[in-house]
Amino acid sequence: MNVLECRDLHVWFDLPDGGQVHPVNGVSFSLAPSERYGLVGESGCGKSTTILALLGLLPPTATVAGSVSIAGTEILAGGEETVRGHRWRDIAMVFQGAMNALNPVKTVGWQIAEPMRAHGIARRAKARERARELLELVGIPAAAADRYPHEFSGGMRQRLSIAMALACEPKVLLADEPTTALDVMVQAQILELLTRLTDELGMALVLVTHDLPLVSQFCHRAAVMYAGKMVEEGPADQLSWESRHPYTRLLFSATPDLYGDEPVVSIPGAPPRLDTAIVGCPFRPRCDVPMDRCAAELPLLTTAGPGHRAACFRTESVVTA
Amino acid sequence: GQAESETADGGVFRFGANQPIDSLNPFVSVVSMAFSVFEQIYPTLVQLDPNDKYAPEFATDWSTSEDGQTWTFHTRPGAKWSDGEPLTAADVAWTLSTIAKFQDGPTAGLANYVVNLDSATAPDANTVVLHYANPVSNVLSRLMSVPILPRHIWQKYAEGKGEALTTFPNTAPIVSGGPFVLVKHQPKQIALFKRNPAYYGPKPHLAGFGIQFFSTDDAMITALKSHQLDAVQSVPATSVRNLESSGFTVLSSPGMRFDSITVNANPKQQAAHRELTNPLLREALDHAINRAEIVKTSLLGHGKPGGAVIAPGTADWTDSSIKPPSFDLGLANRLLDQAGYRRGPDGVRIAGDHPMDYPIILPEDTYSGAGLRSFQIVRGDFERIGVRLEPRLLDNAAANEAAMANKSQDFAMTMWGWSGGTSDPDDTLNYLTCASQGILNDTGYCSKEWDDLYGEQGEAMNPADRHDVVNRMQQLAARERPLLVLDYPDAIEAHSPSWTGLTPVGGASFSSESKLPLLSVRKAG
Amino acid sequence: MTTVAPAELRSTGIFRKVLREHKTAVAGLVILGLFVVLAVVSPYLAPYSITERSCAVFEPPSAQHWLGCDDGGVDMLSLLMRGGQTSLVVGFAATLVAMLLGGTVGILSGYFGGWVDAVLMRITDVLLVLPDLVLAMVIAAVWGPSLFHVILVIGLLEWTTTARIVRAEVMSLRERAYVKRARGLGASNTRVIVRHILPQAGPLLIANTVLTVSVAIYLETALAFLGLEDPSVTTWGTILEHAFARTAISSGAWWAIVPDGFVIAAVSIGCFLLGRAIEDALNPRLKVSHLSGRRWRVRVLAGRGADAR
Amino acid sequence: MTEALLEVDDLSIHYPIRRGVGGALTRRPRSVVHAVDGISFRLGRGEMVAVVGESGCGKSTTAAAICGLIAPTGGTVRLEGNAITGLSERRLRTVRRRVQMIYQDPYESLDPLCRVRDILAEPMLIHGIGGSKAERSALAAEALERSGLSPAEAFLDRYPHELSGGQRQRVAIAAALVLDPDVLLADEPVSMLDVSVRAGVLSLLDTLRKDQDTAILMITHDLSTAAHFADRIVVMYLGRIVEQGPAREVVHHPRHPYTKALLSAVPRRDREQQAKPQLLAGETPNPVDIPPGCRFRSRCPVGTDDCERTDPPLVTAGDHETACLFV
Amino acid sequence: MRSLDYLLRRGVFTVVTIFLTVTANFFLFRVLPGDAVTNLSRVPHATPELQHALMVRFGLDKSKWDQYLIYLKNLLHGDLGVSFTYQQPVTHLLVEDLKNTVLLAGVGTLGAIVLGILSGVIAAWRRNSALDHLNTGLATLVYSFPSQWLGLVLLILFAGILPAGGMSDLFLFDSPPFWQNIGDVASHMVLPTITLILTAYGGYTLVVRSSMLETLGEDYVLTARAKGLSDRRVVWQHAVRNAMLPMVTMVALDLGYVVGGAVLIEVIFSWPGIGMATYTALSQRDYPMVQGGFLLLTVSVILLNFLADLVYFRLDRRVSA
Ligand SMILES: Nc1ncnc2c1ncn2[C@@H]1O[C@H](COP(=O)(O)OP(=O)(O)OP(=O)(O)O)[C@@H](O)[C@H]1O
Ligand SMILES: Nc1ncnc2c1ncn2[C@@H]1O[C@H](COP(=O)(O)OP(=O)(O)OP(=O)(O)O)[C@@H](O)[C@H]1O
Ligand SMILES: [Mg+2]
Ligand SMILES: [Mg+2]
Repeated sequence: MNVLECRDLHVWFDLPDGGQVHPVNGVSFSLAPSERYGLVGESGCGKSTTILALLGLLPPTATVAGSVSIAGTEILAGGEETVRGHRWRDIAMVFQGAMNALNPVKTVGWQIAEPMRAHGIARRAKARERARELLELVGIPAAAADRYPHEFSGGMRQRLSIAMALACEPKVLLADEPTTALDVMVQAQILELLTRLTDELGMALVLVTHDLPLVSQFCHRAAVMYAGKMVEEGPADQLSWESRHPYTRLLFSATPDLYGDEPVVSIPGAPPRLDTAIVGCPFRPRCDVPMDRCAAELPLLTTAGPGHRAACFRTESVVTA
Repeated sequence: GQAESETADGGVFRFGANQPIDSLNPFVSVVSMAFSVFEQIYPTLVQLDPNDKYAPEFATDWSTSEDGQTWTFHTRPGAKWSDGEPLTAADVAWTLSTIAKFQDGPTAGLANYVVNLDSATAPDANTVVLHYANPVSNVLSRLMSVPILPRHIWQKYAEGKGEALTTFPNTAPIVSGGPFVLVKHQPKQIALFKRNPAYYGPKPHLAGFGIQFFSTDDAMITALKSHQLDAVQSVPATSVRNLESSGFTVLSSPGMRFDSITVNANPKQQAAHRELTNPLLREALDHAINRAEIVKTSLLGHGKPGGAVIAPGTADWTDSSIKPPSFDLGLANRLLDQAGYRRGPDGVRIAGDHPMDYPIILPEDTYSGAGLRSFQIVRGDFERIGVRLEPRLLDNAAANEAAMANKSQDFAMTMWGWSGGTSDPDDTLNYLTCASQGILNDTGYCSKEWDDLYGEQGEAMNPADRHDVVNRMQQLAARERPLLVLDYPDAIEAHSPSWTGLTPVGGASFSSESKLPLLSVRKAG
Repeated sequence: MTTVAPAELRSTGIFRKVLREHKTAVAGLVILGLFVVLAVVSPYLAPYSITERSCAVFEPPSAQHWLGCDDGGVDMLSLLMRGGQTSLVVGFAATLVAMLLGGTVGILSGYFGGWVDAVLMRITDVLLVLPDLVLAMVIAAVWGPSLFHVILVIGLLEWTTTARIVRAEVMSLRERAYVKRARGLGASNTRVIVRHILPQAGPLLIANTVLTVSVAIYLETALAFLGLEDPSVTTWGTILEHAFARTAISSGAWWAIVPDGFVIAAVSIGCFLLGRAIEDALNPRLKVSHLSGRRWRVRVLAGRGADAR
Repeated sequence: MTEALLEVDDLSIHYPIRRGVGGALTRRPRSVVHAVDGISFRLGRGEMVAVVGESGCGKSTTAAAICGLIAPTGGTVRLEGNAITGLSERRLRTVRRRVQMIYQDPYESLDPLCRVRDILAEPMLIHGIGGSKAERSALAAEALERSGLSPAEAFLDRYPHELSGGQRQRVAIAAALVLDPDVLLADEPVSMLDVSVRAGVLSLLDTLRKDQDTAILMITHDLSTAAHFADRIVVMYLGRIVEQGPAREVVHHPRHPYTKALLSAVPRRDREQQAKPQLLAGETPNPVDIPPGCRFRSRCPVGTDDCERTDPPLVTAGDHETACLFV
Repeated sequence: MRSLDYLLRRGVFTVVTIFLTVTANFFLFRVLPGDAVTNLSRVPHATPELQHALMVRFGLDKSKWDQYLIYLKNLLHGDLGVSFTYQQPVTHLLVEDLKNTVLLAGVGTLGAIVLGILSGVIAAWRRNSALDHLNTGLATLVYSFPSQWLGLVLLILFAGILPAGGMSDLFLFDSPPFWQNIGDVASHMVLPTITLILTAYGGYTLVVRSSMLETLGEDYVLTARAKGLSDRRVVWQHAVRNAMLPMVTMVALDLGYVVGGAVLIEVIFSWPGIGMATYTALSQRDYPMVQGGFLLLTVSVILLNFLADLVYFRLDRRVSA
């Protein structure tokens, strides 16, 4: 059974001038235990909003629609009140830029132990003990529990964040660009840690990133988002070598590979605005192989192979053909 | 327990005052509030009665020799200090001779009271004999102010050059010879007194009384109105109507103060305003002062327009023939035209080479109260006769210095007030002597005629003769106008109707000149 | 997290944006404008003279005298109007002094850093911890009561906050890449300051100026209340001082006191609303709040995949 | 190898750190951050050299020293053989014109209050190029076109916020180009840009060096980018160069254990090709007190006791230099 | 080591500032117009000899520099000179006053801080709600009235109901029982304290509100929410403590303002504190008293600032790093 089911998720934000943006537009996906799921796309395409919506961590200007269930239990429909009890116990998060995600005036041990106490999982001493175990688990000496976040380097802080996320043994871990600010080497260490944890603890992981090769390498499955929509979803290696959506393909060709000799080319144009309704395929203006129907008709996600879906009319022809 | 039972009998009378006590040492203190305290805790030979006549206090009677140089006082027999020590004529003699002995040093503050005193002796326990070098017309007035100190306490400080006399703090509880004992003194806050059972005179009705000090009038009056106080001395004129309508008893009496504009009369002053010595100019200015308006607006009617330099509150010494100068801008203008001061293009008259535009020193005492209103009135009217005034605001000490430094060579005018004695004109007259220049005389005025008359009145042992001389002096001042007297504010006191028998002396119940008011006050009904 | 669009950092842009998005700023501007206009026309508009009596002492408000009269029988409304004129002049003049000083110190200190910064900031720090009013009290007493002295004292004491704020801003501006780029190009310090630093720091300086005006007026009233202002000058401060000195409270003449506070507060609020609105607009950090009493809403979709719009 | 246009010779930059009151009282010795500690490399005309290394290893500091923003503690930088370090501000002006810097964050490197026109005019005004306004406009337009923003007229009167990230970075490049620089220092020119537009900016730089013989020193975190675009790669670690050589050489045949580890950690599009990342233990030493011997010793997978004693010099093998005892 | 350094730096700054104040205090007063001696010699028949004697007594005959050295030396012995007016040691006269001021300003500031924190936190928490608008509006309004005006208005409203002046019923022969005395002082304190609280609380509210708003925008608040903590817990455990940092700075910087307010309030309510003493002494040209009052007021503010530094240091661990 899937640990996480996200069905037709929508998020709208009210703008101060009365308008609305629609950064998450019908996103659906599901996660199996231990699965590492990548979410990629250009800046502003709604990745972070999707992640935050899963936890209900949205500002008051937000309106959410759709369903999110953890192990079969719907958590989002009741609003903030229902989702709160699930936060961290069932679904936890690792933020980007862990410096700011940690409270500067509390010891790291305290911060790791806090959710256990708040959710009544463990009492003081027990929680403290557990916090120290978690530190060891992520490769930080337990003695560091009494120190403050600023005393740690960037990579260490990201580990602290992870230890904190593990406190209540969640079923799903969300990681929003956990390594973007880090050096390659540190990034590799963190990814290694996450790999180990998902494998050993059976946690599912959603990884948000800009970095396509990273997804190819680290994730089992991945989705590409564009303008608030999922445009392609499938096994990670299929996405990189057998992409069905032109956007995915172009993204890869814009990314240099260490040993690759293919020319690197950028995608012309810019993503559409999300505060006005989009007619037709949102990617059409930048697409290198547009078709006439793209202008008026919105391509829906359709199966493009085993476990592989894409939202492009050309895919349909590939599959049907 | 004990305090309460005492309080039950007679009660505690609660005063509010706006001047603090500076020091409880009579050789140090300069403010009148402190001398009012000494009046309650120390004997004096004589005191004033509510009619401004000299009444017995520690002295039961007194006499003068023919030549007026020897005074003999008989004092109360069997009197005791509050610590049980005998209080005798010897204490009086010691006090007066000690003041005389150190008058150029530690006791200078009281020296004025023993001018010309040669010796003070106590031939027996109840007799004091004073010898003066010259006849002194106002011996009683002077002695009235001298607190008799307990010799057995103070003697040890009068050794050598007597410097210890000024360093002795004399803090509460003080050995008392008066009707009250000072039991508590918190500087700037309160002085609290209890009845002195050892007092030789009539028993006060009060179990005690206290004076609370305030830094602002409004707070003080508010405290009175909210019954945190029973009485307030020096009530501002603005509060009178309101207090009366709230049922308080308001006692108003002619004041001993006058407000004045001083015009620099020193011929050696700066060229920039030497014309100020011109009698015509000063006369013109005098006629340009709207005294009626000043009394009405600044004093709200609680005072009188000014004329003579001796205020109506000083017993009967004012020369009633001197009337306030008329307010007559036409006359003033004519006088100025006559003196040859033409108007300049902006309407300001020209004196020689400069416009008649004078800085006038306003000390804080003046500008922070009703004086500012008076100034506004005067300035407006002076403007109409082509004389412009430019205020120079200074604090009191700075104003003093600015006016008196260089013996009045710099300043042009000042506006402030003088306070004279309750029963005797000597102090006020002294202000205008040449000898006072640079010390008290802020007018730059110096005239042989005045100084001669001053000497004459000081030795005139016959009151009628002295009155005559004093009147001549007042007329001289009115002619030469070193001071333009604006008004005489009334002394106003208010108390709650639950007290009765209050008979202020010199406008004050908590007086430095008499013990009588606090001996007579009692709870009403 | 949304960031401010750089467009909004443009100085003209920021004011337009402030006025558009912060209604409070408009209110503040209107209040201030009203008072300035009133101050300018007050000599023509004031119903009575302020040097001559037009009614009885402490006369209560009436149809002729809307705000009653003071201890000298002078119409309170006229006094307030004329007093406002002087108070505003004091406020603005003192602020000008403070801004010139504070702005200069802040810019020099922030831009040049090093020992210039160290020296200037130590001076600032010292002045910053000293209690304003107490210091002003003593200096004003030393100098003697006069309007000019009060302006100068306030100006000389109130620049420190500005200097600090401007310095911090300039220090961060100095590290901006475009400033580094200009310096790397060999632009002179003057050029960098005038072309790149000042225009950016401008709105902040203006916000601060507006806020300082109210501080200056406030300090003036306090000094006047303590009798350290020329009492022959009518300002909102001296009006209060007179009232208290002449026993308005015990005389029950509340009208000599109460309206005065309201006009001072009005100006102060005007400054505050405007200044704070600019500051808030400049501070992107205030835009986000991760916690709020209100909540995000859940919308039920009619059918699967349907866009509710 | 092309003729060296820019030579960096034994460059060191140390930032003193404040020792504070306590330090002064206890006479603690003044300490310094060894941001850059004796590095040498050359940059030829039309050449692109990429400097890679982890955060804090001294890349930006090096660039700042080359364009005269920081005075080096030691060593020299030569432009066409003439030392440009230690020059007076006046003499530095000509150098400034020839060495231009491009910054990481295009949102930050353009003054938000200036129009593109003014941004491009400023360098000319400072250096007295272009007599009249019209002339300057023409030059500006030309630079924009060269940076791939055409028609230039459409951009001249815009404010930076009216441009996309890629366009902004192009404006920044154009602002450098108006001075016709010989050397461009690009400090992470694309790391703030979206993946989809990075390639465009990088290709622009590539074109510049090819068409105009501009030498480019590109600082980057991204080894793939370096491998793809640079002629040569300089790998820095803790203020030192540990390895430098032709890009292909360095990427395909890394010699230094640090370079090897770095390369192994780069994620690959192709999962099959990905080697097992060779994770380095521990943390980079503090640049304030650097241990003696090889700087990489504390994290080196192959080091021996020798490394603690000897600070390995850069050893040249052909065009490829490595600072390791085991090469 | 760095922490020690921070404390040392602040300590040295404090000492230097005190020294500068002391020096300024001396020289400022030597340029006052109106010689002390004129004041003193306003006794009838004062001779030049007497004037000279007084000069000698107050050390006014020596050179300015010698006077300064003597002044410093005396100061080190806690000797602030002898009051011209009261002819008693200033230290002795001011010690009581200082206690009274500390009582008033202490209770007032504490009250203002508590009130400011509560209302500021609530306003930020309920940002843009009616409660926020009411709260912030009130704080702004109160903040805008001059302290002296607030005091006067309270006097108008409550004189007669509550004691209007002084700090206790002074007309008692024996000091009353302890509790009665406390009650007496407390009732006298009500009006001045409320004035002081009103003077200061508005500013604190606004600072707390805006620093709370900044804090609520920080990532660690989002983290705290993500942990599933209740809002109350997020606010009090995570946001408030961090928002307190600006508050501490503000309180420290505001001390000068509070002390200024206290001077005004003491004058209005005849509170026998050091502010009133200074004010009275100022008009009496009692140099030593003014100097003493100014010095005590200023030095207390400086020392309290140092105290605030220490608190800041305790609160924010980053300062020490
Ligand atoms: N609180 C908000 N109010 C209004 N619009 C918002 C809000 N938060 C995000 N947005 C908008 O929603 C869109 C999606 O933002 P989101 O942060 O999810 O993108 P992202 O894919 O995570 O981008 P990035 O890669 O830059 O992190 C953007 O256009 C953004 O401007
Ligand atoms: N102004 C400065 N004062 C003191 N130390 C500094 C200063 N600037 C940089 N450093 C230090 O010098 C070292 C090198 O810094 P530099 O900015 O050159 O690194 P970098 O390689 O560019 O890092 P990044 O990849 O993060 O940009 C770092 O340890 C840094 O902390
Ligand atoms: Mg994001
Ligand atoms: Mg860098």
